[in-house]
Amino acid sequence: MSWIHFFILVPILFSVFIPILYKIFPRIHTGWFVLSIPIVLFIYFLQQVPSVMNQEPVLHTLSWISSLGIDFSVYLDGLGLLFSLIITGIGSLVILYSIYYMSKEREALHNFYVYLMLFMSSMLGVVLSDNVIVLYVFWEITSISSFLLIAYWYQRKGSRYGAQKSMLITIFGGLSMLAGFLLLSIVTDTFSIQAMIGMREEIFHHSLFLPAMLLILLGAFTKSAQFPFHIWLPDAMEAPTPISAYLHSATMVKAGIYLVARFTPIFGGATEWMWAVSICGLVTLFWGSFLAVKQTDLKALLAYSTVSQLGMIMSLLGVGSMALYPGTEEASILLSTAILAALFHLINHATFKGSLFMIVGIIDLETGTRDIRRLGGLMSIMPISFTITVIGGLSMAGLPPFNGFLSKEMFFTGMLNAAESIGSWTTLFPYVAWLASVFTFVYSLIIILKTFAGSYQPEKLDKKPAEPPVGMLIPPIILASFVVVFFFFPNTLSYTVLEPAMQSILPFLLNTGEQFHVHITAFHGWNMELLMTIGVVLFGTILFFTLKKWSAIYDHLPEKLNINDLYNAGLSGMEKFSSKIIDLHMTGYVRDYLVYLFTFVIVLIGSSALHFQVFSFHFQGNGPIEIYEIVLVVVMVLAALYVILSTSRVMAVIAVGAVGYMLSLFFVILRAPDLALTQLVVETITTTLFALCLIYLPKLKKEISRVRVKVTNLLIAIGVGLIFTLIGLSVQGHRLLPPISHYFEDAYELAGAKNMVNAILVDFRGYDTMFEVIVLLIAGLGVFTLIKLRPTSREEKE
Amino acid sequence: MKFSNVMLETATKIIIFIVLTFSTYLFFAGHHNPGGGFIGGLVMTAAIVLFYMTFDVVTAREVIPVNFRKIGAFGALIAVTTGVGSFLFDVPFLTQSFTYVDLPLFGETELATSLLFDVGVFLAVIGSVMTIILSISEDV
Amino acid sequence: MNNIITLPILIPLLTGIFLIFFRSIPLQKWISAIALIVTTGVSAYIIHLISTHGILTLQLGGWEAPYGITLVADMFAALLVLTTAMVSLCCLYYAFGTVGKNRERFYFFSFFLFLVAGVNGSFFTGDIFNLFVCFELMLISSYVLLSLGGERIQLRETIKYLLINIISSMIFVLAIAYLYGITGTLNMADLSVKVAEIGQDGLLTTVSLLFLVVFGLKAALFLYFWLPGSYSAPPPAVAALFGALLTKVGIYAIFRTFTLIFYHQPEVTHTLMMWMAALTMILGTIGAVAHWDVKKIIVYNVIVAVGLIIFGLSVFSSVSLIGSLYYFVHDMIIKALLFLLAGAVIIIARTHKLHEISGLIRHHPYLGWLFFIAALSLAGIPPFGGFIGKVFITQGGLENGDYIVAGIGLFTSLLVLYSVMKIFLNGFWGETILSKKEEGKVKNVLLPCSILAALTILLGLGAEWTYVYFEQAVEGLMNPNFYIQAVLHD
Amino acid sequence: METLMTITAGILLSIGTYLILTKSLLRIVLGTSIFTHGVHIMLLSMAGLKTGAVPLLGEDAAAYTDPIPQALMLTSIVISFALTAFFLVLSYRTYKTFGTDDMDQLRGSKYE
Repeated sequence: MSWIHFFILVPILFSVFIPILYKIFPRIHTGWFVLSIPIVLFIYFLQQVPSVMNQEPVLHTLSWISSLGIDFSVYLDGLGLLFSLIITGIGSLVILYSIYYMSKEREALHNFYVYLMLFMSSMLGVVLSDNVIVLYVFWEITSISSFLLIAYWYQRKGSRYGAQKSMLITIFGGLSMLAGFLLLSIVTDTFSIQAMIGMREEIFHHSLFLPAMLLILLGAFTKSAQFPFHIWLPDAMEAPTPISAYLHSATMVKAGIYLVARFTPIFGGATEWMWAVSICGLVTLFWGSFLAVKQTDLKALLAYSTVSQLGMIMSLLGVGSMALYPGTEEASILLSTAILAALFHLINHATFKGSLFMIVGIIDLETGTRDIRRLGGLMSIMPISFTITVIGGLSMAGLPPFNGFLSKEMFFTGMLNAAESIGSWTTLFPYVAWLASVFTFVYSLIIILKTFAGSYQPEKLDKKPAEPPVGMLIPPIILASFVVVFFFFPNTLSYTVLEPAMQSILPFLLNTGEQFHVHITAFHGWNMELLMTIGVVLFGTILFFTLKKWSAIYDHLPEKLNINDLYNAGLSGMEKFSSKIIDLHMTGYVRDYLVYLFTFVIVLIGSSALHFQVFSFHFQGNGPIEIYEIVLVVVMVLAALYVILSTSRVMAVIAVGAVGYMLSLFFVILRAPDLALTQLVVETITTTLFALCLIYLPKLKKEISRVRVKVTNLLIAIGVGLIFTLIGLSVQGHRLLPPISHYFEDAYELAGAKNMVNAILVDFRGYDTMFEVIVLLIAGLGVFTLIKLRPTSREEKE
Repeated sequence: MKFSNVMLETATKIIIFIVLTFSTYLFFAGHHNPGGGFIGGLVMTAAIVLFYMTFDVVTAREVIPVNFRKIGAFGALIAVTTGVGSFLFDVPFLTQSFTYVDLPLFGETELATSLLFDVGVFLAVIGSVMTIILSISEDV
Repeated sequence: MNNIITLPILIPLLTGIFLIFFRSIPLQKWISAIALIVTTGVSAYIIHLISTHGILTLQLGGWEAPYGITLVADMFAALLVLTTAMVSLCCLYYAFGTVGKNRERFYFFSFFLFLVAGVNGSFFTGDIFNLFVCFELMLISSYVLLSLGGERIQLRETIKYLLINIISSMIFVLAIAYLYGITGTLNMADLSVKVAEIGQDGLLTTVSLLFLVVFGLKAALFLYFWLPGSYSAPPPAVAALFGALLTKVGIYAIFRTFTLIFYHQPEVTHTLMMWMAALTMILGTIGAVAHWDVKKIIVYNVIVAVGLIIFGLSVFSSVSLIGSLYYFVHDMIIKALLFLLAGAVIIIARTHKLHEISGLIRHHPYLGWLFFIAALSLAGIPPFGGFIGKVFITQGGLENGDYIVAGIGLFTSLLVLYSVMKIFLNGFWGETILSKKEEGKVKNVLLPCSILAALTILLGLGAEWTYVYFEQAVEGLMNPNFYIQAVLHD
Repeated sequence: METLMTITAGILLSIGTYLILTKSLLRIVLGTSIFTHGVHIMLLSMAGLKTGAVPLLGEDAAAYTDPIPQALMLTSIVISFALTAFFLVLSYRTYKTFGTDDMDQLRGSKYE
């Protein structure tokens, strides 16, 4: 166990103490204790930066289920480190923010922070695990903790709905990802990602390549809320705002991004991968930004915006993966900028979206609403919040002097490069990118202007708003200042985390020993990208001011394309359909069940017998048949048949008794005196029992059922008899080995008994007899309880 | 169920006696001839049932003041413990042994532990079947 | 000479008989609990012995196989026996508080212990006819337990359950008769040798399918229609015992016969099993999804698991078998746990209709979280017990090229999660509608449930510690010769 | 003879099955009895019939009938007897509780 294992598990270990701290120190907000954890972790991961920058990444292994190849092995490289820093960094700020956001008087803080710590550990686990199964383990725990956090206010129906939806979709993705991992492990015979990367060639040429790739992508897309799985993210906004800021914008939803980045060395360079990732990303980018514009709830707007931004990063990873396409060197360098853009935007998005979420939370707390139709004119009341929103919003819109501008420019570069060097349909990519950016610009303006500009409508608000406590503003201020700092000093990032992360995503691009050299500048001259940005601003401004005129198109979207409705209909449809199937065959009629059973026997055994042609009869060696035997059989069969027709219960019972007595006569003929005796006595006692119960059993009615039922019964009855008779006859002609019974001819010497059957019963197979006696005893006691133990009237009612 | 007929009563007394003897015979015969604990037990049950039918249940209860459930359990206990006895002799569970002893009057007689096992079966059968029959007849 | 392997059968059996003589209920409780604790200890010791000495056999009465009856304790059976002992101990403790004075006075504990004896007997027997007898011991105990109490629903469902089981038992006897007719022997090791010697021809395969029908019916493999009704009738402690043990004996029998005796025609038998397993998973899931009834949801989940375990067997590779065995043991634990928890929910809420239950977590947080863990574990969410089984069954299936069935296995586990989470989301979460006074009272719930939950966590997180034993069990299943040699050349 | 036995067994199985599929509880119980008889005859016919003497040593026969199926049957008869007794009483109780012996009316509802 290395330090890094320890630090991954620290939050989970600490969570044990949270309820205790909550109990012991009710006056201190539990968040203050929890805050120390991500800060310590953040410092730890910062300390790792120099070593990751300069050295080969290291693999630390902690054995778990080694025998099955599942070890908790941790691989700390640039990519993992980048994510770890985001997780712990944003985590610290979010927890600080939550201390003010979550009231210590009203909220069950211990639950909240336990879930949060569970999430933090598992998220770190996801980005640092090298073993795919362990990765899957952590992956599912992030889904579960997200489920718990979304439903944190579990009394609300919406919370439960959102939680269930996110769980179903992300766990579905998790399972398909697992299947993909298992396919990969079948190809490579290892669970280690690094080992798999080493076997890139084998994977590439294996028939399971495509299924494995698609399954893993399904996992990534569901987690990162890519179209059409994005529907869970807006509903996840039911969670407390710190959670939305943390899980559903900065970290968990980026697990899918991480997965795609992590597996780019394996799948990158395949055109299928590029198309799948980039097209899915672009569709999500466009659709998310388009839908964001129509939202009236600030959090929902931010949710769609997150969907859209995740799509953007995804599409960049898709395009950039072609850098690994074997062949052209120059194109590779060009395309690798897309990867850089993705990584850079990942960080930028975390900063500006985090600050925006926090401000929305503040507005929500201060005004009691998040509805932009009720908000407006808060600029003068909440100037600090306004400033932060302007910074975050404009960064999101892609304007200077904010970091969003840089990554937006790089995004355009990436798409233009793709159109140039890949060709084919990718030439359309820059257009989509530009169009989506226009909408992004529009909704960014909506956030800023509709809440803070315009007229102040105090009558529509539940509370009188004011600037929140300073502590609550600190985290968004920090994030906003990063937004500015990264614009002016982007290269503090590029040397420290971006280059090593690129190294992890595109390991084959460089010769060993080489490193990426990234230098980000704000101004590249009057190139295409800048012109596109100017176009976005112009066109976006026009759209914003004409919003009322064109927003009607949202009403004309086809109803059937509403994926949310599809999900709901699917779920209730599934229940209805299942109910129908169950009602159809689980009728509660025991006859139906017996019909299933007998039919199954007849069909299965019959078809097997026919398939193998087992029916072969040999009648040699059969004993001779005497007349009295035939008489016996005829009487027996007649007596049995009589039972079917009889309407007198006494006669029916007597007839069954007759069958039993005939049987014991049969046993005499067949040299089985013990059996004959036993059958005789048993039949007598059984008939007595029948006689005793009979007095109360009702008169036998003639069977009144439909002809169809009767015919079915008859056919089944004949089928059962036929099948067992035919198999029995075949077996008799098919005695392949002599029975073991000659041994018992020494019964006298062995067991001191001359009656072999008795010797077998009490000695050779005495164990059977012992159980048989117990069975009889249980039946006796059972009958006793049936008769004597009656439910009390209270129980009966229930 | 009461047959108030002196003739019948006397007759059944005799029949019961005969059946009891037959049952005992069957029980002991089992080792070498058809019979054994199970059949013996069932026949014995028949005798007891006959007894109950002759005298009413209350009287019969007074004459045979036993709890048949416990008899059944006792029989099962004997059957199982004869097997457990083999633990003491360090032989496999349910190992039976037999020997021949010269008894006065009977001459050379075989003594087998399997007989004890059969006694257990015998009692268990009587206890269980009687429980069944009595439970029903008391309810009816 | 290993008389010790009779103990997991004899201790419950003898105790059960003993209890008939005691009137005092507290005494009965103590004795039965001690009996099961001792059984647990002995079973653990047997596992230890097997891991050091290999398969243990006992020729009962000293009669050499194949003439007498042989008890065989291999690792596979011993693991199941140990799990049975632990699970039934938990169910027993739960029964102390929930089953009611009436049932206790009417030999409840004896029947309970007889059932355990029958189950353990089935696991350890090496004789096909004795398997039938053990089945009967287990079944008749289950009939009595099912009907014990005499409530209307109990009587009605017992009749159906009894009728269907009588038929299947008789088919079992027929199948044994045929098998004896062809091979002339009953000892399973001897059967294995003889079937290998004469070759598993069409007739033997047909007979083996008859066994598959019989065991499949007991295991609820495709032939599950009898299960939902009967398992929702008895009190929770009994339902838990049924859900955890009864179907598992059927599954065990399928494992035993199709790995030891009829393994020569896998393209027929195992393929058939695989599709039966697939249908079982699908139909079981449909049932679980369809209902808004706490009992029924859990009951249908019993069926789903059967499919997954048998799928692992039908793939028949060491990877899939490892998964299957982990899932097997896990499922015994988790089904008991779920039934017990669902029982507690029903007692507290006084209804089993999910629409009428809400917000229980407010007064019962610990119960709620236990249920949450159980639900996750059931669906195979890591790091709980089910996940190792699920991962390796799936991997085995994928390796074998059975992509569709493996996919069904994974997908149904999502719906399984959906179905049980429904109980958590609606029953435990939501507005609390009952005040403390209005709730039904439960006793003795948290301790047994906590133990079972701890076991399922341990099975997942501590899989490495148990791996040796599971590996040995799988080796035994893959190499029938180990078993044969232990029995026939002792 | 074996053939005759087997066919008899088959006929009894058929009749038993038919009875089990009817509605009346009493017919069903009787049906299981007949079904069981059929199974027992089948089991016995699996032993080589009539080829040997009664399996009592001392009969001084060269060959004996196979005693194993007989022993198995004895066990099976006893178990069937126990089951029949229980089944019968269960039916009796059910009839007294529900007032009907028609299985169609013992269906139960989905919502119990």
